[in-house]
Amino acid sequence: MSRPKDERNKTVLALTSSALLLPAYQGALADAQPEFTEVGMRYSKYDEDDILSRKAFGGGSERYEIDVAQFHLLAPVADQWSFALDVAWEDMSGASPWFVGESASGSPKVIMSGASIEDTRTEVSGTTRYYFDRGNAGLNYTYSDEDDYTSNAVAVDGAFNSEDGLTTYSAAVSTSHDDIDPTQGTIPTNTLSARKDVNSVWVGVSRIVSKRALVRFGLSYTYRDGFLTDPYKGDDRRPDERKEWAASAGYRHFFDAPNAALHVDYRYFNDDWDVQSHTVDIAWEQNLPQNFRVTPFIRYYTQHEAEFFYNLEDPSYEYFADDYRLSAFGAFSYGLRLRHDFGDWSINLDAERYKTDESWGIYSGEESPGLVDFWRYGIGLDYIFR
Amino acid sequence: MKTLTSLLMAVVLCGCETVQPWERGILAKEEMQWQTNVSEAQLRNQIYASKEASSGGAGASGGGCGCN
Amino acid sequence: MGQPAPAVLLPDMSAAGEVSLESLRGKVVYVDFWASWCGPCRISFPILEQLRNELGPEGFEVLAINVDEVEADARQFLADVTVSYPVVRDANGTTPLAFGVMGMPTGYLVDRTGVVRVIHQGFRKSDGEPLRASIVELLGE
Amino acid sequence: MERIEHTFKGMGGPCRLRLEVDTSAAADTAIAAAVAEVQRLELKYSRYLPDSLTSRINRAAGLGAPVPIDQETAALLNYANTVWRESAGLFDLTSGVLRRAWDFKSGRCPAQQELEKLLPLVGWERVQWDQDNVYLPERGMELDFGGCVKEYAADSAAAKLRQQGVSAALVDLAGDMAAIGVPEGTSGWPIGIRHPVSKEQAVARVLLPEGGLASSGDYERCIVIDGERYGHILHPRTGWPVRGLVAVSILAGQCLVAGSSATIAMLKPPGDALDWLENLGLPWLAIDADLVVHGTMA
Repeated sequence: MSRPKDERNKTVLALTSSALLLPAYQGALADAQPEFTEVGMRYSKYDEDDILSRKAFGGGSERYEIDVAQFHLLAPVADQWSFALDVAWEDMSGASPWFVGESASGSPKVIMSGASIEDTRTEVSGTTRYYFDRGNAGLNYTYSDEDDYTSNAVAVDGAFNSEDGLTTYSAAVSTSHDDIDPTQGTIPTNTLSARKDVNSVWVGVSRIVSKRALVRFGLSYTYRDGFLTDPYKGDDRRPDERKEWAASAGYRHFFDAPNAALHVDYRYFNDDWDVQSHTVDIAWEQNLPQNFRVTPFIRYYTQHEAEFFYNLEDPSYEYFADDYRLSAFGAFSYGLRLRHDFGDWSINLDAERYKTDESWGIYSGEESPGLVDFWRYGIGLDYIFR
Repeated sequence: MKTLTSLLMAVVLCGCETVQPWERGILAKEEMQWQTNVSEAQLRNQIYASKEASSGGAGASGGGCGCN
Repeated sequence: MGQPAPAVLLPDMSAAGEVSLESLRGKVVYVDFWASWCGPCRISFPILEQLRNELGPEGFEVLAINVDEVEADARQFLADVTVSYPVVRDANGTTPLAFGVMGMPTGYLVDRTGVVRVIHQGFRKSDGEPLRASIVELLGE
Repeated sequence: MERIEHTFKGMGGPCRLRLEVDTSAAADTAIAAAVAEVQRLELKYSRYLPDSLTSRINRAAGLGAPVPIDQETAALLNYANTVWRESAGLFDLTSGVLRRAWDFKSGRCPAQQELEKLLPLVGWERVQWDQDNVYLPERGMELDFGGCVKEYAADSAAAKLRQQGVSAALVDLAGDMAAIGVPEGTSGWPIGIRHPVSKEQAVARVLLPEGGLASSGDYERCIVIDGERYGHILHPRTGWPVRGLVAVSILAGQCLVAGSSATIAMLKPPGDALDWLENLGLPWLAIDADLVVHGTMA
């Protein structure tokens, strides 16, 4: 209909170029989609310490071992979209605490399930993300499948930057529907088939504090509804509802002289089972010559026991669990990450030691004999298609 | 809750210095991100959540697992 | 916007000496503020290079102003993404402040008389075509 | 793809948004943003609202203190200056004062001396403005953004829809239209240009691709005295209605550019106007006083 632009009359040119100075015709600053496609593979090993013979009937016992393979892909799509695919395969084997009994000396001892658990889990998670002016929004679907457990989850999240770009507001909601069908193993189970729903909302705000520091705060609420009892524990009767609150804070600070970044994260957690916990995570990301980076990290965790946690069963209790996860304890973990970038590749090595003890916690309670210590090792390789 | 709300307000209203758009190079560094290795962080969080009574806090929780 | 572009006189990153915006008067100039850490900047470079190759003979030029804090980062970027247009360096942020840069990257399309006519914030692959149209319009004046 | 239509009142007339979206949920916030943008511009620039920037500028006329303005207003003044220059002074933001003499409902012409009292208040060249301030040097002078704000609002509302992720939409502010994208499977938004007399009848049907369409018409608001038709478009130097074309519609990259081009054409004598439109290089349609239709869209 119209002639090519460059042949247009000079009045139209004058009007157009003058009009283009008005704000309506100026593109706003857009949140940027990733520039390149990235792929990554990781292998990790999770290995629980043997349970000490003084804490278990039938002597020391092997516990859980998991091999995990992870695949990650993140790719820009069209002009304002990205797509991420995460797949994880887990191969689990070993024994899990079955129930706690009383030894002749009167101290509680754990009875293990025997090397009866053998399971594999596959998780596939896809996220599409749209980058609009001043923010982005993502939609995630995650499917997880094990012999005895299936989970379908959908999550939506969004981030919105203030006009000056100094503050970012974020929010997310997720819902998950899980089916539990305990099938395997020789031990009797608490249910044959059950369901559980988990709904969660989260809001957060992050803020640039200075050229070298960022801070963020977040608040989340999670509602669990359905079969929350552990199907494999000897006697386990938990409420069919759980309401959880978590408040978190994070801080990042860059130090020029050592060429390093300090990460500090804290979380306070509280629920209506009377569990409260504090978590502190500190990491030091130290850059080294030749594109190496070493990151030592420590984590401290302490929790208050659930109101229905007891080592020894009494049938008169309405709710009962001897699961060590619901006992009062403290946990220290420390580890090291090593990263090396070479060309478009990067390799990551990491190791973590996790140790628990009832006496390390700030809350007192009955000590569970089933407390877990573990090692975790990982190796990952990432590639960027530039 | 009150404490938290006031903390949140403090961040939004804080007398943080204005960092010009061209001065955000350090903040854009990979080591300054909230998570520096997403796959590892996912795995860590999953393990902690399956061995402790707490989970979540850093975003909406995703799918579940029957992790023992 | 609609005002004469602030003066630019900065050291050339690829050759000895300095480049000024004044010396490009008479051309349509895209003054591009960029940094090595800015993702969309990486997308913009090849597109700007192509526009410059195509429309350079008609009087279009790009003047890229680097605002990295660490010069080595910028040099590393330029080693990966080479361009034929002049790249200068502003280590202390005076020019982006004078232009009122609101985000990275920001480009200012300056007409032949030195007046800022279009401000372009951010950069997506699809921004090349509308930018080309604006340049052609200004070249035709 | 879902088609959503939203009507509202704004800029003194019926307004309509047409959107093509994947889900209607996403459309609500986009529509809200676009409607808010139209209202924002109306509140800011309407000369009828006492708190508007326009009213504040007009009240400060001749009092000695320039009124501070923002970047958007500065850009709008800069644009008006370009149109004034390109129209050789026919398009003048200060000519609104002439309407004080013309009461189109009364059916009578003003006395020449009434107009002569007002004419000294017209003159864009006397307005003192820069990027930060504007000042009308004489008491009684007025700025009237009415000649361009509605068109600008259409473009700006369309830009808001785009920012909200809408890929195809048509903004119609009482006949001034701005489009982003095109309806799926078509090459443009189907628009009928109304006949100035028999209003139900379309003079032309066009497909509006991404861009703007604006119309300027002089048939409805006019008085006929002794068989002579006086339109409401007033010549800034004589104070009398121009005896020009009856209606002009133009399609351009921006509704704003289309609108001011149409206004310039209306202000020119009919012969000159047709030549000028011919040379403009934009799709156009014009109807003269004998209701003859001209133009590339005819």
